[in-house]
Amino acid sequence: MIETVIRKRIEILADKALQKRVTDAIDAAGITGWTIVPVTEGKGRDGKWREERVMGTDKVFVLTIAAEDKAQTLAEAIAPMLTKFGFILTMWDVEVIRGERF
Amino acid sequence: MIETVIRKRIEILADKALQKRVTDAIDAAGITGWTIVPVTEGKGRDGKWREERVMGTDKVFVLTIAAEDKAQTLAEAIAPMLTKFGFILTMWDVEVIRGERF
Amino acid sequence: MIETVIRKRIEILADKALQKRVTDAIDAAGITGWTIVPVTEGKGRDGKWREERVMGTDKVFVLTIAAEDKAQTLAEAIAPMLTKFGFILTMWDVEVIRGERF
Amino acid sequence: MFDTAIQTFTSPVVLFFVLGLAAAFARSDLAIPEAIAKAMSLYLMAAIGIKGGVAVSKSGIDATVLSALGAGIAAGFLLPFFAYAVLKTFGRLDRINSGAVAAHYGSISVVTFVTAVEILTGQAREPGGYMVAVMAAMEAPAILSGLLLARGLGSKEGGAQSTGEMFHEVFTNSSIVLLLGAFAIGMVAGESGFAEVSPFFEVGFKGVLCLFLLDMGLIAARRMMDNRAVTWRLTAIAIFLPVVNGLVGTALGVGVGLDAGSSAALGVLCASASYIAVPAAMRLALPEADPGIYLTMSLSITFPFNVLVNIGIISAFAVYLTGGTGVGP
Amino acid sequence: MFDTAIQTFTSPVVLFFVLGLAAAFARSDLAIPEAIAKAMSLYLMAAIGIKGGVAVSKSGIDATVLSALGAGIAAGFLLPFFAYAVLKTFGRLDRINSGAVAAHYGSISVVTFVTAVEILTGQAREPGGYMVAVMAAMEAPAILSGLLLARGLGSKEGGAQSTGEMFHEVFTNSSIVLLLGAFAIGMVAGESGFAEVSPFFEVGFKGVLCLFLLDMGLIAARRMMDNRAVTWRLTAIAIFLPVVNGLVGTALGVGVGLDAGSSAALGVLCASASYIAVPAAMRLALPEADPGIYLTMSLSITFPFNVLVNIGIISAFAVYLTGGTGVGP
Amino acid sequence: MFDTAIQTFTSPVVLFFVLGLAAAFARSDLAIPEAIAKAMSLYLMAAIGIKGGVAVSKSGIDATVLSALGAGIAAGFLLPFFAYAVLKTFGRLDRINSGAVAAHYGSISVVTFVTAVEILTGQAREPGGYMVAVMAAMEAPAILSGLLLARGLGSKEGGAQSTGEMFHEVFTNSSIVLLLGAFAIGMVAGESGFAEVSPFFEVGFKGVLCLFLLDMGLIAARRMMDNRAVTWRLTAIAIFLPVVNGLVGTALGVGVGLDAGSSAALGVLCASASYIAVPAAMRLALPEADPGIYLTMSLSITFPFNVLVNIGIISAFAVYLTGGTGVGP
Ligand SMILES: Nc1ncnc2c1ncn2[C@@H]1O[C@H](COP(=O)(O)O)[C@@H](O)[C@H]1O
Ligand SMILES: Nc1ncnc2c1ncn2[C@@H]1O[C@H](COP(=O)(O)O)[C@@H](O)[C@H]1O
Ligand SMILES: Nc1ncnc2c1ncn2[C@@H]1O[C@H](COP(=O)(O)O)[C@@H](O)[C@H]1O
Ligand code: NA
Ligand code: NA
Ligand code: NA
Repeated sequence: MIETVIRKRIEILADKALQKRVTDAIDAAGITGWTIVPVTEGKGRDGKWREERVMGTDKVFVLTIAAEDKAQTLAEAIAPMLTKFGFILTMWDVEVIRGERF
Repeated sequence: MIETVIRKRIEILADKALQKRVTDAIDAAGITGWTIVPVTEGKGRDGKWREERVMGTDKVFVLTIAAEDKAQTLAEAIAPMLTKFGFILTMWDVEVIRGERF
Repeated sequence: MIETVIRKRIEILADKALQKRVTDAIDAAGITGWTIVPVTEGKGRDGKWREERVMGTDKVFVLTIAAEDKAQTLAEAIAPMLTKFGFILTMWDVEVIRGERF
Repeated sequence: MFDTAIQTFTSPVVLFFVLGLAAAFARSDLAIPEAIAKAMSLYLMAAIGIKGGVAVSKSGIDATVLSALGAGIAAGFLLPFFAYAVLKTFGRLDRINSGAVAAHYGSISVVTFVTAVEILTGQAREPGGYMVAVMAAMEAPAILSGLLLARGLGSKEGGAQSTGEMFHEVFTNSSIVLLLGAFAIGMVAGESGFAEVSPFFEVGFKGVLCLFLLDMGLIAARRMMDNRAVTWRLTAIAIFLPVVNGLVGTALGVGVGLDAGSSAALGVLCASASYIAVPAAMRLALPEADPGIYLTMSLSITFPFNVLVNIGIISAFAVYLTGGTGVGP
Repeated sequence: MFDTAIQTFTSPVVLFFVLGLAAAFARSDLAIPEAIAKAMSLYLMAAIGIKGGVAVSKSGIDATVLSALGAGIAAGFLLPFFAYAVLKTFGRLDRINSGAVAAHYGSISVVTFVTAVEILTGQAREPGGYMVAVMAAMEAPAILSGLLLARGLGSKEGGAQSTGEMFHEVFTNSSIVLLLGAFAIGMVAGESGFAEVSPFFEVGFKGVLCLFLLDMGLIAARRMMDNRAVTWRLTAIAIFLPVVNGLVGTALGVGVGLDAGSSAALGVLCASASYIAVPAAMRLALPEADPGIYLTMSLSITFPFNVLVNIGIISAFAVYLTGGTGVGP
Repeated sequence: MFDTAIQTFTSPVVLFFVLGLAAAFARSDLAIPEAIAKAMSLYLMAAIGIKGGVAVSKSGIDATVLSALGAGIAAGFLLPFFAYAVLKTFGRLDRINSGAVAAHYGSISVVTFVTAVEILTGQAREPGGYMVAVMAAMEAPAILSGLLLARGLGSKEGGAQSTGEMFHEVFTNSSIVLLLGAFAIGMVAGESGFAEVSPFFEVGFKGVLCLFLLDMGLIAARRMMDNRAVTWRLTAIAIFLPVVNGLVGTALGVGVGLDAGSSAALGVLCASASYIAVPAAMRLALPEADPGIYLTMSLSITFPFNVLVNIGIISAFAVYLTGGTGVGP
């Protein structure tokens, strides 16, 4: 049977314009990488948004996989942005193959 | 250390044409928001589909984060659609920061 | 209350050009289906990539939901590709409604 | 009739469609990005709408226009009943799927119509500009008939959409809105207003149509290869119905006094099967019907058959009925 | 003035905008794919930049050009102060939101400008090519004034972006880069170099503008329907400011010696409110300000008002001031 | 030669490429949406294919055409052997990477070719339409040679694709299919059939090429900034190879009797390095090779060098060899 290890998977929903701040924080936390998934529409307490492309209201999901401790570092680094810019952060445990990479 | 709370993350794979029914059900369940992630291709028991854009066979992922009880309400509201339209619903526990929002 | 069962949710980040190998492996493992989610950008040990559309560096997420045993079969089938092509595989437990499908 | 067929097959528009079919059958990865395909269809709708509107702003709305509209709407309502009978008996489909498929064959395909207009214009038999309005008017009636046949109007089942909701969906459908909106703009702006924007809507038209048909060829062939739901009986019907409906429609056009080009255009509208508006409506109104059946029939069999063969037949028949002289000057 | 209004409403460009508004209000699902909208805006920027550059390469940079530039930059800096005062007192907004909204009204909207150029050209009052450079120069100054008003320059708060970072953002913003880059290309390539590519940039221009305004109409109306943050007071301001700024800008243009068309163009630049560059800058520099307010005001109220009504007013006023004769030949 | 260089740098096509490079180096967020870039490349392929086909339908297939094809295919097979030697010794790459890079330099870049055709046409030295067929024929042979060099044909390793699978991939690659398909359509439709769609494929061509090169400039510069894998030795090779291959190819063209323009075009094909078809094939066939090396060399060094400098050199050399008189009328 293939060996797996447990890592944290973190997903941050952020404004496209501010994506770089999130990925900079990931780099700063010493995590090996990240991946961007597009999102097209959403609704929250501030009402609906849609990819409106002309006005900087677009959002993206930033995904990253990291060991528990680095995930914590990242979460703390990002917490102020969550409140300030209305980002959303969720994380959970996942099994990964080739865990030594993360 | 940053405080996190446990919430349910629910993902529903639905026809684009029926997205509004799913988001209406989310609103009706009293959940604060949702986010749409595009998908481009898939295969199931009905065979393959591809974003064919001209014929209403496109699908989307509707994501929502909610407290356990509201997640249950939503799951029950949506169950009939799952069978009728062939939607897929998965959910799991995630840690969120700023959990009071959800 | 609605009945749910536990299944594995597997996500594989693969090169778009090699997507068919992954989905063939999923079919071979006897899993009922899969869904493709686009990704647009990322960073790993090999540096950054961006959807560059002209040069075959694009990637996709292949998602599939399967019972534990089939998930293991798939993970073992895919492990060599992970190393060879630099794919990433994560998996975790999810609750699904209409679990008899998977 | 033979000349017409040759002409069809040297038209770049048709050749690009054939290229699309061939590329997909050779399992090439050629694909038009979704956003581009959508944009091309919006462009085609806007162009055809505005040109139709400008044409009607010149000709005015007269008895010919009104009888063409009447004939089109009537055909839209009635053709599904015949289709339903054939599908239920010879096709061996159940009630629901027969109704759903019948709705597709009563409604129209914009791209088939546009291709036919190009081919007819190439034969110096350009249909009247008002045929665009006829086309728009024929989009919806068949949906009504199809639903009536499939489930009886009003008997809303749990989860299915209310009829009102569905009609809102059909009438605010992006193609209808853009087609009719651009038609209205063409009527308001008239020839002088149109002059400003005509380079854009005229220069690109045929070329965009080429690339759009390339994409349709790819999609039609891929769906054909993926599909397993369509029997030989349904395949036969998907060729039989457009032939019969095309002849009926053409005769109807000549009967109400249209010229050869416009009669052929009405024939093509009757012969064509919807693969945009109606599938979307059926997904909402009859979710139990199988898209594998109605999409494959309309898109992968009838659409290619119409573009490659049937437009030629219909055009020749229209010439025959109006006592014309074969291919025009 | 009345003739001008009529002309405005039979222009296909404006009619497509109205169609977009109508379709969204009717809750149609009509939508232009994001990539296409982006491409159309890149195309419009490139076309307008290159045409402006070619025009300046012919006319050269003279005193008129320099005074137009000076007037535009000065207006960009100063108009936000007036807007801020109105927003704070009559509009009852707080300091931060007042500053953010003021920045929008001091800056410019490229699409409003382009639409105005089309309409003015239709009246035989084409603005000078150098007005494109004036437009580019007016994009940024108001952002500075708005920030000064909102938080005092330099007082960087945690999480907000440094002023340097923000200016890099503004000046490397894709529209500015493309506009100025294409302007430079137009100046280098000159008329002969431009001849090669002019079919592409001229044939499509008005048609693309039509479809782009269709999309803007859809977005403006949808945002209007979703919105709840904008009070009647803010709605009034979103109409009052473009009128006042438009008249001030036109007078300024006439004052520094521009012809009627260019003065009107300067008026339109002053009247228009940014909804691309400034919102993006504010999201970074003043994240506490509410996009629901500034986007809805600039995009859903001021933009339609300018396109449908105010360009006509400004054009008539420019004619009046320069002693012109109403609608040109 | 100097005049040619000046002409190159006032061509809007090249200026837009420079703008792309500059914008990316200034870290602007300017970007062409992916779907649009893809659509532009499909459009360029279709246009170039159809125009080539129409040209050959006029000229017919004669000895010149056949010797040009033969020369091109031979060059495609043989050039990688020279490149491999240089990469392995001077470049210090291992066997696998040397083979992979060599395949790129033996194959061709469509966009470089199209840019060269534009520049040559501007010098009144339009290459023959059949050069499009030569280009298509040169896409694949180098892949074979490169693989032979890298791993010996047939020795399929676990996980790597079988050679058969890989050739299916290469020949059904979307650019090849569209190029050859449109070429065939052009031959079938001929000049009269092409007339219908020529507005679309001709009016837009240069303008689309401008925007496409803008995008290529952005991508090339961004990749250059991200990259660390390419040493100064490889950088030197990425400039040395196109110069040598370009001169060899031009001489070969003159040798088999082509005119100056067509010889220069053959030179450009030899000089150009693939960054679409071959990288895709290598990802499948030689996954151990490093894309950071072959993409950066071909796309970020050789491509700009060819567009900005080498096309001029090759054109001047072709003129010199054929005893021409510098820049044409
Ligand atoms: N820790 C990570 N979290 C999420 N995605 C990652 C991570 N590491 C790598 N990736 C993704 O996997 C791709 C290939 O990674 P690599 O092989 O390390 O270059 C990257 O470009 C990212 O898109
Ligand atoms: N409960 C939720 N589940 C999923 N996404 C959410 C949820 N709440 C908010 N969002 C997303 O986060 C964005 C901003 O939320 P808000 O700041 O509440 O307006 C929304 O537009 C949604 O895309
Ligand atoms: N096991 C699975 N894992 C992930 N996605 C699936 C799975 N089965 C089905 N799907 C998705 O759900 C869609 C509809 O499935 P079906 O109703 O089985 O045809 C498919 O086209 C896939 O996109
Ligand atoms: Na029909
Ligand atoms: Na302004
Ligand atoms: Na080469």
